[in-house]
Amino acid sequence: MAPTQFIARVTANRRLTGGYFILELSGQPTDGGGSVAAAEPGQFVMLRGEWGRELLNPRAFSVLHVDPDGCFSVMLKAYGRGTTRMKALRPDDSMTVTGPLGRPFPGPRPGVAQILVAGGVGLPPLHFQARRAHALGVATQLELYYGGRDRDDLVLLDDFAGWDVRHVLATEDGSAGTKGFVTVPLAGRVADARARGEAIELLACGPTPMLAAVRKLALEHDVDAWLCLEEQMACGFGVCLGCAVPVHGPQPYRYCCTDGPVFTAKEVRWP
Amino acid sequence: MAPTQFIARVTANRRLTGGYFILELSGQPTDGGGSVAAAEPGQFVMLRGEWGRELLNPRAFSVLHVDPDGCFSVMLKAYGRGTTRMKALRPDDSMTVTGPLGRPFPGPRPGVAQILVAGGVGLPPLHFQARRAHALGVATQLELYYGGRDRDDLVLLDDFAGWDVRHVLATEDGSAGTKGFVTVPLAGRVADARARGEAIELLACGPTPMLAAVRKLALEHDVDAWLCLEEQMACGFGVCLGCAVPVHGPQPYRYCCTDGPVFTAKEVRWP
Amino acid sequence: MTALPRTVPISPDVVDLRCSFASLPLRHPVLAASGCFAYGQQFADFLDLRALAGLSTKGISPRPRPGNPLPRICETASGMLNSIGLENVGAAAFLRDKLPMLRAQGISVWVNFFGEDFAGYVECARLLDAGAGAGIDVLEMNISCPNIKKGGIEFGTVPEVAHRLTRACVEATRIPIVVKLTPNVADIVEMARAVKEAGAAGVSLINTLTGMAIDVRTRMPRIATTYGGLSGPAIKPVALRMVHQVARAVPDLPICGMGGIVSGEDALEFLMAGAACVQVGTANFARPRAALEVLAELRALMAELGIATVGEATGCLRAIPPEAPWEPPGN
Amino acid sequence: MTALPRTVPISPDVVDLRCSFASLPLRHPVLAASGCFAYGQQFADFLDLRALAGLSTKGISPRPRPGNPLPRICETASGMLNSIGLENVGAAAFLRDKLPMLRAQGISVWVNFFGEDFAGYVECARLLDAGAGAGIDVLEMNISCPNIKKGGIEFGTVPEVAHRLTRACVEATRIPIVVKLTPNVADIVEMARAVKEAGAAGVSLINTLTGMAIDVRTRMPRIATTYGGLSGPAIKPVALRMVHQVARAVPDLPICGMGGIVSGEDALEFLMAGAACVQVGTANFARPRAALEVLAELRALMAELGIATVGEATGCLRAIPPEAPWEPPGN
Ligand SMILES: Cc1cc2nc3c(=O)[nH]c(=O)nc-3n(C[C@H](O)[C@H](O)[C@H](O)COP(=O)(O)OP(=O)(O)OC[C@H]3O[C@@H](n4cnc5c(N)ncnc54)[C@H](O)[C@@H]3O)c2cc1C
Ligand SMILES: Cc1cc2nc3c(=O)[nH]c(=O)nc-3n(C[C@H](O)[C@H](O)[C@H](O)COP(=O)(O)OP(=O)(O)OC[C@H]3O[C@@H](n4cnc5c(N)ncnc54)[C@H](O)[C@@H]3O)c2cc1C
Ligand SMILES: Cc1cc2nc3c(=O)[nH]c(=O)nc-3n(C[C@H](O)[C@H](O)[C@H](O)COP(=O)(O)O)c2cc1C
Ligand SMILES: Cc1cc2nc3c(=O)[nH]c(=O)nc-3n(C[C@H](O)[C@H](O)[C@H](O)COP(=O)(O)O)c2cc1C
Ligand code: FES
Ligand code: FES
Repeated sequence: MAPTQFIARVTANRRLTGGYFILELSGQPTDGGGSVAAAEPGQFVMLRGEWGRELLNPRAFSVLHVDPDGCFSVMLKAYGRGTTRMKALRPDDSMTVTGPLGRPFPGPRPGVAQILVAGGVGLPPLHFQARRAHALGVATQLELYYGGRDRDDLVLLDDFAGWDVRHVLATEDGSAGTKGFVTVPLAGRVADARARGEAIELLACGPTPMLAAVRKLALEHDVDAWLCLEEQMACGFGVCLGCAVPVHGPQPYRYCCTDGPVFTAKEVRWP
Repeated sequence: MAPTQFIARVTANRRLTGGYFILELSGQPTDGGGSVAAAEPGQFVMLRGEWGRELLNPRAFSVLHVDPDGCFSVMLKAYGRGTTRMKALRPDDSMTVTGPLGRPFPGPRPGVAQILVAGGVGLPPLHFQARRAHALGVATQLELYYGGRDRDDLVLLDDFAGWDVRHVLATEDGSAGTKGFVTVPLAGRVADARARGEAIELLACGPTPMLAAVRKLALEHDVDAWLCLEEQMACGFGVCLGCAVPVHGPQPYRYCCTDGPVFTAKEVRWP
Repeated sequence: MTALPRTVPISPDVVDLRCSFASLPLRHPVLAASGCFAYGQQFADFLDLRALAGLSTKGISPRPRPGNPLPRICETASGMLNSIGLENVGAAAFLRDKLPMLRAQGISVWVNFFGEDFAGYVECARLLDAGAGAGIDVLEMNISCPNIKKGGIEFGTVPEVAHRLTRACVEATRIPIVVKLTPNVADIVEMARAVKEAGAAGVSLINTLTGMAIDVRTRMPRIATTYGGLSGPAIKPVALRMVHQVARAVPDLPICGMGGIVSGEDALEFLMAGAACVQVGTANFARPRAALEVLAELRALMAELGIATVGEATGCLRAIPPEAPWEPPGN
Repeated sequence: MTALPRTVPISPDVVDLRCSFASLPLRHPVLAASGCFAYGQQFADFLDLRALAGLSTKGISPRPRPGNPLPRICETASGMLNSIGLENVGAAAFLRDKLPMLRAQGISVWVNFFGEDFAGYVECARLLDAGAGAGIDVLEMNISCPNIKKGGIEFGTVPEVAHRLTRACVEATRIPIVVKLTPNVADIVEMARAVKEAGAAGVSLINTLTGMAIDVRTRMPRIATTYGGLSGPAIKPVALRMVHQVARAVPDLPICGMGGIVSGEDALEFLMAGAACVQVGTANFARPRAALEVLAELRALMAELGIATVGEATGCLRAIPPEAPWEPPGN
């Protein structure tokens, strides 16, 4: 579906633990174009507040949740100048939305276990994937491997529990799940599956070092893996050429916003 | 008293007619320096909101009113980028204040009628002057000549009435007072006073064409007049040299922020 | 101390935005800038391309070029840095895959082009001419590539070199050549003069200022090539100054102005400084309809100020009247 | 795709901010910039001047100068334009009325100076030397006056002219000369080299970019001299680029960096680009304590990033590691 740009209204700004917050927005393109309601897990929107001329470009956020009535939400954390301003948004403030953008994660396939690997602000597309799978009655095919700095860094766990998605947690300080990076138990899971001949695939979104570890694991064990990447974006719809992703293939680069943000582990040209 | 800089809290943002609004602020320097409470009519403050890096410099506003407890207020209108943002301020928002700055209007002298000439956002220092005179029991020495585009453009009239300050109004559309510029009835008043040998002086603040007319009148009739000028300011405390005012005298320029904003009609070097 | 000119507002409907650049008629003065509009297609999702006066394509080279390593962009205060690396599909693919759609819109098609060396520029002009002829309205020659490595810098900064390059390209094509100058020079006027004398039909002012940003946490530059091109509202004052300088000093050289235009007021500033038309660049990223919004605001503002035509706006700048004379006392 | 360097935070108390510029010891690397701090007095209302590393005075000429007509300043996106006109009290009054107070603070006193022509520069250096000698730590020679009318532009844009002028001033005084360069050039490195070879003890980078703004309602420039100097965060990317270019290409030339510094992070970017110390300019207008706030933020940030000394910060910039090689398929 072609992306559109429209003004949305903030309907809620909910604080989670760990500095995360969920921004709920409501709005529809007025020209009858496609709406964010049609977004799929892994797709994203570009959001920009009333930022005057200091911050020019919108910021990219994975869609966390969509309602058929045109409400949708994103989950984020205050890192820099844009997200810090977004943290202060109150109901009825407005934002310019462009979306839905990008290509989604693949849906679950019969007979293949989908292992979701999430960290930090990488959770939203995987949360959306699980919600969607639950709605389709295939959530039991999914597992979540979720890592964070500490217990507070792991959010929305109840949702996964409610959808009957098994989850394995890991924190760097050991305050929840195993201590260390989540890619350690994940490595065991992958090796075990390969040994047993179980069909699995990996869907990952999170900090770059986590994605690099997932990619390595996937290549080593010859397991299909999709990585949802974050590159600096100016436009989000394929015109600035700023969001290049180095790939193997006929061209040295593809574009995070239009070819991604979901790429296969094999195609990404990382060291 | 030396100026200070401190953070103040917005306590109210009251709408008046004509697009004007009054911003009430509360705050004191924490280092025991001078406070805005000591400001006199004609002095001003530099105000800056949380404007990030797009708008660098604070904006100048005449003090409208001070409380001994450190509350003070300014009256303004949304013109450009700074004042438009200020219009949206809500209680508990914060502003950085520098002040009190500049040199005030002269106080009323026995036996001399002080004629206040106001237009637009030039009202605040004259309103302050009248309030002060009322507190000192000399308000009957004052008269107000107040001009605007229309009836809504004339605000806070009840205050002057309450202080027993006689006022003559003029509007460009005739919806209040005489029709036309207020400098027309003022010219009659000045000529009449000169003819009768009455001692008068003029204190004016408003749009530049109004000040130019007041100056001309004062020079023609050899009446003392003080003009409160508005120049573009970056600092407000005499260091950027941006707010030059062309004057007659030993130097071609004096500075609106430190030598003014109140200048005599005689010294100003206007065509 | 100076009063506004007494202006009589007019109806937006009677504002006549038609104008021309060199001998080229334009429906109105707002185009989209090179590198900020790709080859146009993606924008069709957001607007009717035919509503634009025209657009300048992403810079085309004789052969396709991959781009630079990442990161390629970052934001700065009221601006952004980019180092895309002049990635493009190459002249042949452009002519085959991109141009027909643009031509079909009936708008002014400016093809931005460059070469990796002197011969490459001439070759590119020749290829585009041969492949399109009348299908291209302007060849916008980008001699300001901060991202080409060797020699490239001199094309845009040494008047004699720019002159020679311009002349060679002018002779290689029947399409009017508009030279896009870099602001990274001490004297923009001598550059404009040099390319005019070489036969340029006009100049585009300005390309990006060269800049840098550092991520103190990684201790690395924020873009992979260390330096990149600064665009956006931050550079508008520099762009306006250069447009004004050239308009003053080189009167018969049409100028297409750009650099930080995000509103109709910005566009009007450029016209008043002396530009015949303008391009909207970076603003397209945040608002794909930016050029049309600028146009609508321009029309409304001209109406409010009683400016009926683009010609009235261009170069209507008045000098600030002199102050009353000062005499030292005692004279 | 690159991880942060694993940094071990340290206590702000152990961050050692002492540094030096050329042979001049500085208590820390944050000074106030010329024209943005007047002669210092007014700031005593807001801060203890002794907490600064030093300051650069408003530019001094041999004789007093009145300023330019008004308006002299206006704001632009993340920047401001000024055309003050190098108004100053003149060398004699400066030495008599201003310098003693500054000297009494025990901070590094940089006297920014200029002349209206070649001889005026030399005369000014001589006057300041004769009147103050050891009381002035640095003569910061401003060869980048956009506001001087004739000839002045060449001092800052033609390397040979800058060389000759610098040499003449260096020979006229025992005080180290630091040359303040204009960014309005195509090649800042050749300018830096030229003044270094002429005996400059260092360079200050950068002065303002020349810019313009138009009030579309009055149809007049927003400042009386039409063009003015652009300062503030808008120009930071250009300033950082020039500091980095000069630090790379002219290794033994100390650089004082400036241009848009409003935070400790900005200051650290300049140090990482290669500056030995920095000046805070425009930020002083909105926040008279800006230089001290920048200093406090710089200390906290260095502690957070485990950078113990200014020397460790200066030039610690790392290159972005190269990408994995790409090979076209089928090779
Ligand atoms: C497809 C896509 C989907 C995304 N989805 C989400 C999402 O669902 N939730 C979310 O919070 N963010 C998401 N992001 C990241 C988000 O776009 C960035 O966090 C945002 O650009 C930061 O904007 P800012 O203005 O706050 O930071 P800026 O001021 O632009 O940047 C400040 C600094 O922080 C660094 N930085 C930015 N983001 C991160 C980060 N995530 N981790 C570490 N350093 C960072 C930048 O490199 C920069 O150095 C997504 C990005 C992409 C490309
Ligand atoms: C000593 C002093 C006292 C002042 N007292 C008051 C006061 O009490 N109340 C008040 O509202 N203002 C007052 N002003 C004016 C106020 O500082 C300006 O309105 C303010 O700078 C405008 O800021 P802005 O960011 O909204 O406009 P900007 O975005 O900075 O400017 C936008 C444009 O509007 C023009 N402009 C700005 N102000 C006016 C104006 N008043 N009339 C017409 N055009 C204007 C500017 O020249 C500019 O072209 C005072 C100014 C001075 C110097
Ligand atoms: C991402 C990006 C890519 C650009 N690519 C080109 C290009 O290929 N050729 C060119 O002449 N200018 C290019 N430019 C410069 C713009 O066309 C324009 O001159 C400049 O950005 C200033 O205008 P703006 O501030 O409106 O963006 C590019 C600018 C940006 C931001
Ligand atoms: C109002 C004003 C006056 C200035 N006067 C001088 C001057 O007299 N001499 C000089 O070398 N630089 C002068 N400058 C330039 C600053 O010292 C500094 O180089 C420039 O503003 C960039 O730094 P900033 O962005 O921090 O302001 C002046 C700048 C401003 C804004
Ligand atoms: S973000 Fe602009 S091309 Fe991808
Ligand atoms: S406003 Fe800076 S000197 Fe007056």
